[in-house]
Amino acid sequence: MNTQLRLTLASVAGVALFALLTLAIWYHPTSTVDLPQLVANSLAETGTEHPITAVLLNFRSYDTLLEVAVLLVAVVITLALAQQDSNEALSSLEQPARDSLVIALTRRLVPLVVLVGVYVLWAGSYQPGGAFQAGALIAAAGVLLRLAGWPIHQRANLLLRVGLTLGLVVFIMIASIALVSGQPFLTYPERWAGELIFAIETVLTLSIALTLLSLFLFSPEALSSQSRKPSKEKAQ
Amino acid sequence: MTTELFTTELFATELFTTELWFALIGALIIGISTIGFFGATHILKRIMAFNLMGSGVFLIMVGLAQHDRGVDPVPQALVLTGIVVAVSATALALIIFRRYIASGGQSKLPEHRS
Amino acid sequence: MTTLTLIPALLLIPLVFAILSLLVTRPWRNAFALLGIALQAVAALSLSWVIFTEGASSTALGNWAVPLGILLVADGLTVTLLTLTAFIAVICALYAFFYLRAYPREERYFWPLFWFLLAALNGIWLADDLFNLYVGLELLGLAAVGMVALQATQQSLAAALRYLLAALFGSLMYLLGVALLYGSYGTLAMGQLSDLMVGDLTTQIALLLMTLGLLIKTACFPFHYWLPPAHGGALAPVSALLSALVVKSSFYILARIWLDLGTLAVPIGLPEVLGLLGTCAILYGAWRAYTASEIKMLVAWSTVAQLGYLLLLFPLALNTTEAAAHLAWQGTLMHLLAHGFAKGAMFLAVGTLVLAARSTQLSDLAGISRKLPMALFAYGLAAVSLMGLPPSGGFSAKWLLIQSALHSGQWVWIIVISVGSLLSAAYLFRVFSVSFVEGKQRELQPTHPMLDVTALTLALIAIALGFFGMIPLSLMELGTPLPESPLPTGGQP
Amino acid sequence: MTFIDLLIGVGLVFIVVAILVSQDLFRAVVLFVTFGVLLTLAWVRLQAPDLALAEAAIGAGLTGVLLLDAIGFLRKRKAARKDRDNKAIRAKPEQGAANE
Repeated sequence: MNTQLRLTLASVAGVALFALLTLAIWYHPTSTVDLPQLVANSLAETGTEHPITAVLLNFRSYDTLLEVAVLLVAVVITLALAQQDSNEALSSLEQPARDSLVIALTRRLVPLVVLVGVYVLWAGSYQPGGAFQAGALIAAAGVLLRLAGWPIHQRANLLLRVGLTLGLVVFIMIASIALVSGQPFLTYPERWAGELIFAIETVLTLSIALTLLSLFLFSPEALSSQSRKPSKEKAQ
Repeated sequence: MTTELFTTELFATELFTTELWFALIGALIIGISTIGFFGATHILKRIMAFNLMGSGVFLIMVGLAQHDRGVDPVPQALVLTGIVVAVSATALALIIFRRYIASGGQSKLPEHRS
Repeated sequence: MTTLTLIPALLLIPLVFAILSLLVTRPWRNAFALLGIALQAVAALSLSWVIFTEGASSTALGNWAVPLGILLVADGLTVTLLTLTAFIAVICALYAFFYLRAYPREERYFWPLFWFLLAALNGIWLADDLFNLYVGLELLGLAAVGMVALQATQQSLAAALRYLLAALFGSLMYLLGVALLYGSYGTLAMGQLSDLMVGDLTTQIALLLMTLGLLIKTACFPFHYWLPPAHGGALAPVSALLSALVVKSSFYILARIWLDLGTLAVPIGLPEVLGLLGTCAILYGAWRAYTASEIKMLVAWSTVAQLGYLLLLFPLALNTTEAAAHLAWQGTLMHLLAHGFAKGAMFLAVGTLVLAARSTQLSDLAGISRKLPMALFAYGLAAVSLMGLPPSGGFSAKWLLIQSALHSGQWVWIIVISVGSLLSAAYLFRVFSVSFVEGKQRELQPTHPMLDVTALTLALIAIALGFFGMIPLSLMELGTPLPESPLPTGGQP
Repeated sequence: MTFIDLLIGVGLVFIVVAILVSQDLFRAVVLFVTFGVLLTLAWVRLQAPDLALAEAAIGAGLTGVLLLDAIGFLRKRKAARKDRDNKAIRAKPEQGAANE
């Protein structure tokens, strides 16, 4: 397909999509089901005061379970594609020179970011925040360390794998408690809902942070012998 | 005075809400990034276009639902899931892309090389 | 065991074994895989039996009623597809045990992805919630892309990237439709939506966008471009899983969207357009299969052609008589099953041939019939079903579709189906015409006999469907063909 | 709808266009991160603080870092290739031709 034709088709598709969407949004009917009201009515039984956490980890926890699996699939493929020449990759990971300013900066910044992450996790049970945001923040701390040249790259050893899967493992175990007592899958035992949700969120935070960090750390490196300039443009 | 300029409603009618406005912006973002997704050939560009398109979808999801019913935690939770899924997909695409380059491929797919 | 545990078990088993296969070392990995597929097959068969004897069932996850929580529904159709998945998964896993010995590097990460793929498939068959289907589709898509990329050759990585970009765009279009529907109806539960849905503009646009996305994911003409390199370039068990199951799952959602939810919102001409796309797929796919020079590409293009038959469901079942719609639905399900088994068998058999000949070129298979008669026999049986020769599942499927076309007086689809069968015979026979030629013989690598046994088993099932096809068809009738009541029901339908 | 919504909305669309027409990848990624920051504001205006937090941390932050890293990878790769070509001037141009 030549460039001209492709651009024309792409433009037609884009304009048509915009027109259709505008029509659909403008003329959309008003719904009869009031889901926000239903959420508010049942919020007291969920074990959490924050409605979004209630939706993510109680009403629609099955979606979240599959979402954690999606993250794990991404990291499995990353390991599969990174590991195949891990020796080369590791040998090419010569550390860029670290200057004292960067060291000092990351020493102060990273614990702060991690602390904020832990706060965001804890806050998630009654105000905005939760496992995914907290995990991302802690992963960001790891990314900062790596960009500053700290040698935190490692092999995909068993400990890392345990960490990556721990979130899903604990989630599945807690979700299956109900099956033993004849309740539907993913039902939390009464009175313990809040504690169990918090437990799930805590391990999820750890696993998500490790997962997101792994997606960054195990990206295939620019291999072969080459001039390795310290990647300063990346640090901004 | 300046704050008033920012916070006063632009339209007298209550039909044109912030929510509806952002849903329409979402539609426009989707349209433009579709052109980018199919028009561009560089894989990184296409990955970015996918992410922008995703943001447009999320704006419609929250905007349209909250237009009638006020703050709705359900679409917000769905979008949160969507953001995490999108970042997984983006990371995966980038990793396959990098490995493809490392194996001797170029930054465009073979059919887009002229 | 009740459905309360059996339904989640079908999700839990693949997920648990995915984690186990990531954590354990090599000798254990195979043992666990064997245990896992056995458990998974037992669970699928038990659930089928329970549904068969007690009727459709469902479980409200987290014990939350429908618009708030997520419902999993197991009716006749669902368990038929779950059983299909379990059968093909067992055979592909057994094949993979021996096949992957030649690929020790890929073997390690094949198993976790295999299990995630299975979890996603089971999740999609059981789902009754539009957003849940989106997450399931993404899980399925990413796992499938990973399996395509496993070999990490330049070609397979390009195929994986192309597949990933197409799949991601498809999911976004689907999600866009979901966003519009949620904005209009305020619920995501399909059971509830099928009661509420009307035929207004927004609903039609939403359903059209979802259709576009799902057509891309099903690789329907003209969005098939990503499929042949992905399916034709992957490892044999991966190709079999992708062609037999993965593309069917997005079609299943497409069928449910129109036949279950959007019956009132069908735009004028849409069924005919979909039928036309199916026809183009049948003709173009057959042509490309006929001109392919690599044997795996031949089989992959044949998948493009065979997927075209599925789209004939829409002109045959929408806006026609009830009897015609019923026959069309039966024929489509039969085609889905028969093609799943036959194409799985064909990819496995061809994988054995390629493994033995160390070449994917069709011309390099000259005289291979003497050395590998069993693999070629499996290919032949699968071909019988794909061509639609009696007795086979493929024949029953086409017979039902033709009956349906007769009922609604749509002669043109009868011609399409018949021409499609002739064309598939033309390209499938190319393998025989090469393999029986006594030419210069290539050095063949020895292959494990289990590779032939597994391929042959799947091919025999495809043929046997011609005799026992009434079992899945009657099972499908249980409950309603598609769930209507949004409330959890336990007893007789 | 208020004036600030107007500004955010127009800004979002403007950045999307700028990203897609930009010839320089690095510039496009910087704009992409800017888009994420502006989208964070949009989520605040839509009364979705959770999404604002997630967008800032994941959408703009993490995706931006991953994209930047990928560009760094491409640059290194290009430099290495040029290096190799210079070393072997008379060797045939090795481009890793993709056959499809």
